[in-house]
Amino acid sequence: MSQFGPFSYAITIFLMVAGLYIVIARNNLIKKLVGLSIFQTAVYLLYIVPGKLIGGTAPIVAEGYDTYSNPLPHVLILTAIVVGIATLALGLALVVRIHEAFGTIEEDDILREEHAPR
Amino acid sequence: MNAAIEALSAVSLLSGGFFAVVGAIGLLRMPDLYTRMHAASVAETLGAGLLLFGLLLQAGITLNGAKLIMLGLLIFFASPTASHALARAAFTRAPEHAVVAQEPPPSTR
Amino acid sequence: MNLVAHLPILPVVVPLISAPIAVLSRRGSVAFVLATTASWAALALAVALWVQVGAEGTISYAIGNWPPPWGIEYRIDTLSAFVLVLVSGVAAIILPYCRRSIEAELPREQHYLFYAMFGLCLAGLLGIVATGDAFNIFVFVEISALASYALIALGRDRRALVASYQYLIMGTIGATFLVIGIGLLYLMTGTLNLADMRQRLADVSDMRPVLTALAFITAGMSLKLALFPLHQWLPNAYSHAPSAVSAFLAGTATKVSVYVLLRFYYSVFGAGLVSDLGLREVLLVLSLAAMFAASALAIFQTDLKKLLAYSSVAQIGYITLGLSFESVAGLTASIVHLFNHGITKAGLFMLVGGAVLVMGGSDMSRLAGLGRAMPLTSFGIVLGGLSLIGVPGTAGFISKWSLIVAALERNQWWLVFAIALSSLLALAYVWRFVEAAYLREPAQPREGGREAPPSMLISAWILVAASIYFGLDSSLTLGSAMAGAQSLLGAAP
Amino acid sequence: MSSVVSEQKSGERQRAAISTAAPTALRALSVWATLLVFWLLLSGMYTPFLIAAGAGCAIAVTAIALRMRLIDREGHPIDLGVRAFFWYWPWLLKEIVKSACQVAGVILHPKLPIAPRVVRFEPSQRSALGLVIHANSITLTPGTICIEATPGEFVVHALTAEGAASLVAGNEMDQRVSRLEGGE
Amino acid sequence: MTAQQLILASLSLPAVAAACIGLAGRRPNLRESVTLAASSALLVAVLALAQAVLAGERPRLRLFEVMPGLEIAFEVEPLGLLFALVASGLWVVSSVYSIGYMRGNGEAHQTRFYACFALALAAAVAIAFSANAFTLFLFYEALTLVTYPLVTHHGDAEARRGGRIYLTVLIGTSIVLLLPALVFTWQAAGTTDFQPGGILRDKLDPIALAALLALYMFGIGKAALMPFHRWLPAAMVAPAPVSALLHAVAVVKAGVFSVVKVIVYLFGVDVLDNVSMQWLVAIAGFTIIAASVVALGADNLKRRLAYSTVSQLAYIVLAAALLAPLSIIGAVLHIASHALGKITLFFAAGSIYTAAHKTEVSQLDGIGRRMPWTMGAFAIGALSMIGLPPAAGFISKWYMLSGAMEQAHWAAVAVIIASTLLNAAYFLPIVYRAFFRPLAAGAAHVAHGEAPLPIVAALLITAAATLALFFLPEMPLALAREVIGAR
Amino acid sequence: MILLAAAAALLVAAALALVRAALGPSVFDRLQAANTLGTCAMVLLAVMGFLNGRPDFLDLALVYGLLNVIGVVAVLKFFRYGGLGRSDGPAP
Amino acid sequence: MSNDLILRVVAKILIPFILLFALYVQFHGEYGPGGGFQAGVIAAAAVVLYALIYGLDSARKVAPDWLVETMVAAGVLLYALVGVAGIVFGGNYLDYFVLGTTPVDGQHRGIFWVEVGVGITVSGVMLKVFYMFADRQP
Amino acid sequence: MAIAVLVLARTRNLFSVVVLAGIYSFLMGAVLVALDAVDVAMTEASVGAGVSTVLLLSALALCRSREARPGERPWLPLAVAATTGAMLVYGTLGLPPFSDPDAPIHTHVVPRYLQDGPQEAGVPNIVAAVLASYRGYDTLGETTVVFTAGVGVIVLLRRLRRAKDTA
Ligand code: NA
Ligand code: NA
Repeated sequence: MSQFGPFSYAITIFLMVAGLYIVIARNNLIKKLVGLSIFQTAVYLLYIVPGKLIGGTAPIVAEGYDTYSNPLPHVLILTAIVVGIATLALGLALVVRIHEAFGTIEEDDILREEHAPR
Repeated sequence: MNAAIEALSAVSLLSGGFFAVVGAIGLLRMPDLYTRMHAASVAETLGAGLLLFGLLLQAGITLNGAKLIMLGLLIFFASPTASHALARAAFTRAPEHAVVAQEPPPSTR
Repeated sequence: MNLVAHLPILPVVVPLISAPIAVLSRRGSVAFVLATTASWAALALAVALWVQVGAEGTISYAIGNWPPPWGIEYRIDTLSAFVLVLVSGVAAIILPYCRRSIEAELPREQHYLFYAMFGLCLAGLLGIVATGDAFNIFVFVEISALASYALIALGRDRRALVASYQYLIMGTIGATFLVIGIGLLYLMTGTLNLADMRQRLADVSDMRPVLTALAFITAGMSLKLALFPLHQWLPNAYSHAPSAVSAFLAGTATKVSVYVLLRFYYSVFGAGLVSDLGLREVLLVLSLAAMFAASALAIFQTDLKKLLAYSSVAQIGYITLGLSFESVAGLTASIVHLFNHGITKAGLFMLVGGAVLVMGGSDMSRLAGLGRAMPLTSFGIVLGGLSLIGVPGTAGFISKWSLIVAALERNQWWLVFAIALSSLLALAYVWRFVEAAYLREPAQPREGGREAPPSMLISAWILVAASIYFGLDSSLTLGSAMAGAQSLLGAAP
Repeated sequence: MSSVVSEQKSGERQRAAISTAAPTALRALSVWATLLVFWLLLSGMYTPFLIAAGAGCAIAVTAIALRMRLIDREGHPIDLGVRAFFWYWPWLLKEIVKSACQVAGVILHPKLPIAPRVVRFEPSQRSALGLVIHANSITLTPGTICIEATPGEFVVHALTAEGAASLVAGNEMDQRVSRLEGGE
Repeated sequence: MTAQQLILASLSLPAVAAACIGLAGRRPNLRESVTLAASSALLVAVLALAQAVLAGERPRLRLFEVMPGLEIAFEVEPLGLLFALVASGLWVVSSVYSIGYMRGNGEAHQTRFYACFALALAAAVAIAFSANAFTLFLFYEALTLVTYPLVTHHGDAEARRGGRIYLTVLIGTSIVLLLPALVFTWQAAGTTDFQPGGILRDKLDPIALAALLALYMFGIGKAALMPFHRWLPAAMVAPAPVSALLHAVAVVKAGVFSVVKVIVYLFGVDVLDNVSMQWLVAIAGFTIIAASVVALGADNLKRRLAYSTVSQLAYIVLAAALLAPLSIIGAVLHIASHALGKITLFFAAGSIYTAAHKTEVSQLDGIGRRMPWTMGAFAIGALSMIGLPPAAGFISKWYMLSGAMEQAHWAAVAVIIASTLLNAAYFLPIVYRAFFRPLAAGAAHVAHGEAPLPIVAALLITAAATLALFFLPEMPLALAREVIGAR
Repeated sequence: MILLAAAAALLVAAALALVRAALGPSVFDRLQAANTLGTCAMVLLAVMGFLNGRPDFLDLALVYGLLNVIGVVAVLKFFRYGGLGRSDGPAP
Repeated sequence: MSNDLILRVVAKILIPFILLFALYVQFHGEYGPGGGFQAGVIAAAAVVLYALIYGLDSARKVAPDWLVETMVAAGVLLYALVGVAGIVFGGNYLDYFVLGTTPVDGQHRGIFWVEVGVGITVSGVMLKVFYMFADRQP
Repeated sequence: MAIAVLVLARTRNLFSVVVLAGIYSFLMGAVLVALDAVDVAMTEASVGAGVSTVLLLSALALCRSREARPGERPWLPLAVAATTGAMLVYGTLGLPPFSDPDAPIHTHVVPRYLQDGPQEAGVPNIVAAVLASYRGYDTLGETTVVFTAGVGVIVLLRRLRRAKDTA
């Protein structure tokens, strides 16, 4: 189990890097948003993995358990998830409007279109 | 807990696991969408069903048992509905059922 | 129910509550009154808070009555009170301006939503400043950010949508970096309370995560405060947003991000750590790059709003430059410029908004002859521009003076000249407007003398006048900035 | 096509209206009771507040369901009664197990002996509910998937020849569902 | 009226006048009456202050404290008073002249012109009365900004270009050099107050002092020390009254005034004794000679006058840099005498332009016969520039030369003598052409006489004043002596 | 132990489904894989509840199941009608 | 998709249970996983399912726009006002201790109403956002 | 999960991307349960597999559903992402060992929540107690975020009586 820490961090970092890469490198506005979401979700693991205690259980106090995993990261990440979905919703709304205004959701095309007369 | 129930539960869980894996293998092995769906339904019905049954035996007649039953009912309602909807969508798309909304390989372009 | 005891929380909660009520009212006029009242109330409360902090020192407020490391604490010191006054003040002045400006730019059905968003953005920015809790900063950063994305997208030009999207992506990456940094700090200290964090950082076993946190927070906030070269979102966002939004964001949003950086640097990490990582040098280089490159870019803009936006990037360079000195004098310069530039730039964007309203655009060619067509507006823009250059008698001069003092204190003469030279670039871009407004004839003659509506003009001029006033009497601004800098660096006042 | 369908649908609705045995009020009461039981099973905490809340929530949801016009023979088939439960479902379970084993065998067979085909036949059910039960039963049984389910025709995909062969008008499943539908 | 009220009145009169001019814009007669009234009132106010100062008072007025140790405050002392007298006195004359010139040439934007002129005077008086370097800097920049619209008066491409150079050099030097110098001073001394004997005693080592002095000398771009002199010729695009303002009334005078003020009241003459001033002398000397040479080659009359100004300003810097009491008296006097002489010359140039539409020296053959008053005044101004009696320039130059000799600074002596010859070489031919050459062939059939009366009247007044200052130098001399503390 | 084995089997099944999702080739294949995965995850959650000794977390499994249905329906609706808002018949 | 018999019937049966389940999650957040946010999402999902099957217009008849928009604002307002109640009853902002007869009682009340606020806003927003998207023509 | 992301990054059919994102969410949910974060798992499932799928599909329906081509200059993004990764690697190397009960997060602040939470706040689900009470203000902020996004979407997508979009 001692290897679980580094392993999970490796996954976290991989997800973060991949998400960030998708955001920056991809041209499609929706794809970028998906990448952004992945980038954000990677943070969940960063917070929650260290909160886990082996032998612990979910932090809902009940008889018969005395070791609980750390609830605070859970609370924080709940908020982060909500923020993530809120951002996604707003971002998608923007994408829809951009599509209506420019007829495309490819960044290159939009940048080209921006400078062209309407 | 009764040893017999315990044993039955174990058998049920193990065979449930077995069917789940088999279904998933089928999902991989089968040649086209519809046949894959057949395979998947093995995992979703018998696999999931047996697993839940095994758990139910462990839970006994408790609220958790009730919830397990709800879970089972949900699967029995939802799974075929989803499969049907999927099949129908694929079928309307391309009635010649081997060719269904093929993606072009990513190497084009 | 003693309201004085709740002064720390009220400036944030009042605009926050105004937003849902505005949505419920579904009436633009009601929402306007609500938002305006809320922002004035927030300003009054912030000023009261400022006075209180001045008299009693740092105030701590335990939200939910849970003692600090367990509950969320609002912690107001001189610096935060000062920034609260800036943000709420700019909002309070812009809101009366919004009425006519928004009427002209947005369809009626959207008005109440606009005011709700405005209230939210304000509440978010104020919340960031007031809080003493790391994660709470992130939450309020997101409130203000989401509201500003939507506000920017309301711009009439379709490019506003793209600008907003770009801002959304960059802003979210920035906020996520921030949250990564906060997470690492939390993992190493076990607390989210900033003050508690600082104490517990002293006996952290391994500094690597802490340094990484510092790097992530710096990178994240640099994105949000548009530090060169992470500024790409800003020019488009500011130039395509509705005028009132440009003005509000230009006056407050990046400033609050700087505040967050200051807070983390000096209230959590401490000056020593920041310089250990070589962040000083990085900040110095990037600030100089901003001061010169962004100013140079500003000179070549043909659109006045964009010009002002690039100028903002450059001016942010001055703020971060002061930060990089890591001295009381440097921080004082940063803080005072944060304030001075905030009011000046907000006033400028407001005036330009008025010009856009009358002339139909902010392109230099459209603004030709503005001096005659809208004398008050264009004279206001000139005065604001002088403040950007740092001409004595304007607020900008005070900033530049403080910055030069800080540079001299470190015996960095070359920096003194760099600061002065970059002011010349500011001169160049401001003068592009002056020449267009006063020395060029309009392409087609128009019926002259029509100014922007009085509500807009007066609001804008209040800020212009303020940026002159604070250039002549800096005791209030400079005094607060210095007190803030001293408290950040832990120096005896 | 769609107009035909909607005509069929409206006709079928008339039939459903005629055959509605229980009045809506009774059905709603039954829905409420079911929901309350559902709540109590989920909750497991029997404080007065939570029980009251459960009752209140059940009322609210029933009201919403009424507003959504979900409470009818299709949505809440109390008409099928207890008999169906003991008469039809065990048989279906047995069928599922049987065919699941068959399909599992096919999957694991090295040669993958499949003979997929599409079969069309006419179901004998008249009500929507009956058709749905029939169609879902077909889909539930591994080896067959109901693709189209309209009152006049079922289109079913079968994995093997044997599976296909069993799908003819009037097969056992068809008969059993019809009997269930008729409330016998 | 108390002295403080007088200061406030002197500062606000031109500013209020500017506002009234703006309001009266549609009624030219009223507008110009306001100008004349305000300028006369200002002169009276400054003269009233002069009485107090000559009686030994040093009236002070504090307005704001901008930062700790940094306030906007005014104090009237002899040097400032002299500058204020020159500026306010010449405002009256140039207002008269402007009325003739602007109307005679049918210039546009006259309201803006009069308003900015008044504002420039406000700034000039504020500079003159500054109690500290910060206040001086503040109004120094203000002066640049309010004169910008005057320089670009015509609004065409050439004017815009000239305006850009004007701004870039003046604001550029002031921000890049003067501002750091100011901050440095403030940091070293904790104040920027002008005090007799300076404020930097024992505050800085000689090298830092020298560096600081260099920042000031080059930072005060209005003093047009080479290489920061380009703005002055570039500003020649402006109409003649503006040139008069720049060269005589306010702008360059503000520059050299600041130079003297900084040397005498910020550094202190005896503090600078320990600092090598040779480089400054050298640069000033070079500027004198080089500008004269350029002037010699310039055919455009205004350009020649502009380079003459560059050279004359360098005299003042040179004299101040010599640090000899006599040369400093000379420098102070030269502020006044150059102002009177140069304004006469520019009035004459404008007069020629208005009446004959001539701009080049080579076109002036025989013009003295048609415009005897103008060219007569021109001759007096030229004498003053060269430094010959009976013009005011003689006195100031004499003091400078005496100072240089007292210091045994023979190079400076040589420069002054050489430049006198150069001055003569580029001014006397003009006078010669005007009176002793036959009328140019092309111009013969264009009948023109003297310029309009206000123009002629104004330039006669200044010419007379140039002579008067030679014969009655007591009051300025008394003020100049007080500057170096010798009563 | 038995529970662990069951969980392991479910994990294997989920992994295989994931491979199918990765391979595609059609959208429907991915969907089917997603559906299977959803079911596996749901049952896995139930098993994990028992494994941890806290079977009260079955609620979680129920949520998964319900949302899985809605997700699939949404996808299909999208596929059939090219939008989620269209209606093809009168209200019930 | 109301043409599709199977989906229609299954949805009819499922939707009331989903709604009740949402309420269950809302009310039992203090004792098990879940709470206002999850409840709001699930409740909105039920309506979304309804809209998917029966069309957006039908869903709009059940949950009209004005109602949804009111929910969007009402929830957050409720939350913020619970905070104000803390001040009114003599405590700090969001101070639940003063809301009941005993501190724990007050905490219960505070948490409950706050979660209700979250649930209302979340379900309102989710639904509204769905409406906004689904209502638009490509 | 990593596989899902990799495939997702490569897939150009946006529809498939949505499906894969849903799968990713399910997996994430399962991992979260394994880490005892049941509340988070429930949220992630409802958000990731439910809401965001529906939202993404809605948006896709309104836009073209295919990504045209990947970006042309992959090196800069790769460098940025790699730098971020490297920084994180460096940072996480110094974190306390996995499941170390003496780590700061387990010894500071949290013990009070776990020990006194049920009595102080009267709620056995500590996550709920912290969420709604101890850090209730964060949750107010979170609700406000949702509200803000909602109002933002309304403002962006509401169809106006006057055809503004044609401008
Ligand atoms: Na089947
Ligand atoms: Na909960």
